Amino acid sequence: MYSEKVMDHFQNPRNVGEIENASGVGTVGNAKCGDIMRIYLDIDDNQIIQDCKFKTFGCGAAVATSSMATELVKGKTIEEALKVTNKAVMEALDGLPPVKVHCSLLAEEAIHAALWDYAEKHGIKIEGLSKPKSDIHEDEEDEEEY
Amino acid sequence: MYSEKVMDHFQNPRNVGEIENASGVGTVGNAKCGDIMRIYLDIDDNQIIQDCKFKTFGCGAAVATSSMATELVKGKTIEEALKVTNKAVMEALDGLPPVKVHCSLLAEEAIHAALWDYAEKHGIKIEGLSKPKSDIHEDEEDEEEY
Amino acid sequence: MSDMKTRIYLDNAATTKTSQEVVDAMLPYFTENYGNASSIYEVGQRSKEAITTAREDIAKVLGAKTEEIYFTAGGSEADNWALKAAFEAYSKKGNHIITTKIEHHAILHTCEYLEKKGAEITYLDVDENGLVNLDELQKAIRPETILISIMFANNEIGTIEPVKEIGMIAKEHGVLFHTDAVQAFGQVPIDVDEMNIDMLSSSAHKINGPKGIGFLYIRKGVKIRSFVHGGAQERKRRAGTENVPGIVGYGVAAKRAAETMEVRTAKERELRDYFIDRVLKEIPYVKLNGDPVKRLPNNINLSFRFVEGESLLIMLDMKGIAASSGSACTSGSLDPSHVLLAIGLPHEIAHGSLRLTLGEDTTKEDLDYTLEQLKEIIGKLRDLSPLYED
Amino acid sequence: MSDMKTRIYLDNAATTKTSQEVVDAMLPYFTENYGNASSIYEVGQRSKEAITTAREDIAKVLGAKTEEIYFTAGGSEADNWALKAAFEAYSKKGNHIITTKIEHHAILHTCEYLEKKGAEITYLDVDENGLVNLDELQKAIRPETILISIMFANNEIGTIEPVKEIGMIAKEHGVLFHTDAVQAFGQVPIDVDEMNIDMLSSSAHKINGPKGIGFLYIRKGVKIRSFVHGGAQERKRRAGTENVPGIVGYGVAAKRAAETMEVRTAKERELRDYFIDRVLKEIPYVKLNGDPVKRLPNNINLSFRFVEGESLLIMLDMKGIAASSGSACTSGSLDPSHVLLAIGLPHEIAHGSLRLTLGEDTTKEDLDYTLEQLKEIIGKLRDLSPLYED
Ligand SMILES: Cc1ncc(COP(=O)(O)O)c(C=O)c1O
Ligand SMILES: Cc1ncc(COP(=O)(O)O)c(C=O)c1O
Ligand code: FES
Ligand code: FES
Repeated sequence: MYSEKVMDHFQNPRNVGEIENASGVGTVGNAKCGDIMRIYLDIDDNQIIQDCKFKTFGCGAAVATSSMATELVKGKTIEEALKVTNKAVMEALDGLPPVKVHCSLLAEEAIHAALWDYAEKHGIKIEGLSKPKSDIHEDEEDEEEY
Repeated sequence: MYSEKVMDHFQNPRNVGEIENASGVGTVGNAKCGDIMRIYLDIDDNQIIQDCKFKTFGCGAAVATSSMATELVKGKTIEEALKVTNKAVMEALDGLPPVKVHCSLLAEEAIHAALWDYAEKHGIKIEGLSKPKSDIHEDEEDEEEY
Repeated sequence: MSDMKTRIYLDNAATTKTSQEVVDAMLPYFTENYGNASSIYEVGQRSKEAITTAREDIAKVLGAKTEEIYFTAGGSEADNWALKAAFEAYSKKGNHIITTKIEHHAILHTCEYLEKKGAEITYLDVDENGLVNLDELQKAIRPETILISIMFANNEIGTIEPVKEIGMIAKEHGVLFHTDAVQAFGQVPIDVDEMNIDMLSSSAHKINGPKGIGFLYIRKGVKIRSFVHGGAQERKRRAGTENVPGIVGYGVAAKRAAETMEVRTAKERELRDYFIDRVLKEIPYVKLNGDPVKRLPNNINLSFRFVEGESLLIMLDMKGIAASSGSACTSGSLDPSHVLLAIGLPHEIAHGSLRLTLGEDTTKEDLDYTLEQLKEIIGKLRDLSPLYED
Repeated sequence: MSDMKTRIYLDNAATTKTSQEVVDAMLPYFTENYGNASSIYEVGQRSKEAITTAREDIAKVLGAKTEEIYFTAGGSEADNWALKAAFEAYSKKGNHIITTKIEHHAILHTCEYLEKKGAEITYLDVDENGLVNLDELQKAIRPETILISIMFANNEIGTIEPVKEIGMIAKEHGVLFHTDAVQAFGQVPIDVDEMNIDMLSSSAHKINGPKGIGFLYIRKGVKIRSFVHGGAQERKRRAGTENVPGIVGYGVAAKRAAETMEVRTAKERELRDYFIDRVLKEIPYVKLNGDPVKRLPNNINLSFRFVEGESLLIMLDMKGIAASSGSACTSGSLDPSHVLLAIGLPHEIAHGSLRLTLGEDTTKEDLDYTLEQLKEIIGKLRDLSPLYED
């Protein structure tokens, strides 16, 4: 069902935990399945993500995408971090089963939420970032795609 | 499916053949399955059935009931022969599967037809014998007897 | 019936022996890899993979996509599903279905059921060889026609219908085409794309696979729904815990049938024609039913005048030969075969029909023995028959 | 999922290992006695006799008559048949069906389908242990009620419904009573007469029988018709060449389950309660779902707060333990278990549920190992969880 990469990140998730006094914290819930992800960012004065941690209540894919997403944004600028889409995370994990694609959206949205929190706290505006929803409502997949 | 007695009479049918110048001949068809039975009777002046032969185009049960019926009427008086019902034939054969009960009616009717033929030829009336139908039309079994 | 064991099995159209190879492939899925294929854990995933492999193997035989194969409990369920679900799904378009008079009861009785629900059914005639007339088919199509269901090959007389031409007509008129290929799958080459088949029914036990498993091929885009509602199995279209051993067995049987098809059917055709030739020469008052050429490789169907089918079968059985008959008495029903009547046989001749269907193990010796027995039995039964005067 | 083979199988409610005894009984019907049971010849009659024996063995377990057992492809087909055919057959009487919110999808999705066809369905609530309220049932009955369908025992939480009382109510009101006994057959004593059951669904693979075979018990006199139309099998009520090995296997499995029931379930009950006690004592924030007493002998269903089900299952799998979850992610659907919601669990707690279902081979050692692993895994997942603060 899951790729080896996913299983690796699920079994040995990178960057689990919290950052005290984080520059930005984002929590997102997935209305579809009830799962929840929280991402902590430590961003320095050059707007570079020095550290990133997460906590996730969710399925195997949710844990693995959280782990991979934190890996991908660490060391990046904010601008670069915005490009870490769910697609990028999935690719880095060698794909996800179709029914699990929505899980990867959690990671993308959680990063956006953490960045938004950072921007608000610091009174800045991040180009291309809009107020994140606290809940992911994807369109229902077409259950009749036969 | 069939009892041993049925199989015995099917494999070694008694009294197969024709009787030349028979006292009475009866042929009956079964409208339900298209099978046909012909019975020849040799009846002496005391109205005793001296000989009886048959020819049958029909299923295993039809052949076996023909054979058994001829055995049962041989040596009997006409009056006694009239009591050889399909039930009596079936009992003598240790029963028939439900779907095959109609086959045994052929034998009963063929005997009646032969007796009728005898009566007509000899200008007599046999008590309790009515003109036989040339076709057996039983009521459809109730297919929903569950 | 008799105490003698069946030694020569010539009823392969009814069902076949499950081949040892198939059984061997199934066995691990009973006691080792018994997991539920919908489960996430390892032993369940092994079941899932086995199902995927079988689906792929079957799809290949048809030139279909893997996800177009939906497993069912057999040919009857597949036929029921195709017709009932198409009738529901396309009710806005119309209520008219075209089929033939020689379909299997799984189609005909389903059609009768649908008639009670408001369907209009055209039952096409066939010619004396059992072939549908393409012109008549064409003329039968109306604006409200939603489905053409015509069998690939007939189970009694072996006639192979002009499926490719039917598919073309269906496509031209934008009508769905379903074919009951229970007798044809694995016996003759089938390509669902080339033949424009939208749905196709099949059953494993006809090709040395296990009983109780079949499939319905449903072309992508055909919008029929579930017949059995419930769990999310078979892409949510057919509920029920997957019969993993059955599916695995079907996969192996299909692959095997495809691989051996050319050699096997060439041999069968030769044996078939050898037997038919000899019977027609050596036994009087006999007729071959079905098309002599457009015919399943393993099908022999003969009518013997003055002889009744059940008696014939019992006598063959007593000689260790398993065969079947279009006759009334065998099927639990007493009606004569609707197929033999449809090709124009009179009632009493339809009544004396014999179907011999060869299998992969059938030998020339089997057929020689059968012919000798048959001659003797036919003689004996004719002597018994009031219809026969020699 | 993992490379580690499943060593401890605790998902016997999903499916069971086919017992070796069952497989051994089936084997001859693949390659020796492979005849079609509708045939007249010897090898076919052997199949027929084997089917009769299995039917008798199964009928005995239920206190039913032999001819009241109709084989199907499994529990889902039996459920579909009972509901759809009753809706058709009793349409003159009415269109109202009463069921519960905790039925299997084979019932619930069939009900949704029937709603589209004009049925009115009452879905009864259950209490926090999963039990229906008999007063509510009584009140729900209307003149146009044709069927009550309430499961014998729930597949997720193991709750056993008051079937005898339900049967009495149904009888008093002259309403048909169907029960989905897929989880109960062979696990708890059932007597269709004593319990006034008119129809009952079951599936072999839940009691160490093969997959792909089930039955619908239909009381004599209940006038429902075919679901699968076609040949004259199963007294003309269920078409399709009989799955002889499957039926034989089911017969043996049923007989075996009945014979071992007392001893087996006593052992299971003891193990079940031992495990539940220890979990409740040794792991914090955990809740037992389902009735503590009116419960299937082999069912354990627990909710762990702050933990998500799929992750839990994968981690157990990595330790060689096969289990299941009422959680979204396992079933292909993402909705949380309708059963857990119906007993009042909040969404995020329903999400962290674990079902362990014991089998005849389960040992105390298996459960001790499982408990140790579970403790560790729960700890690990709670550390990962943003909902958990220790
Ligand atoms: C209560 C219940 N009903 C119906 C079914 C369906 O049975 P099957 O999967 O054999 O069709 C199951 C099991 O899957 C079940 O647990
Ligand atoms: C042409 C045809 N269609 C349908 C069926 C039904 O298949 P099954 O008995 O496997 O359900 C059969 C065989 O019985 C058949 O020969
Ligand atoms: S199913 Fe909820 S995040 Fe994957
Ligand atoms: S079926 Fe015709 S006489 Fe028996």
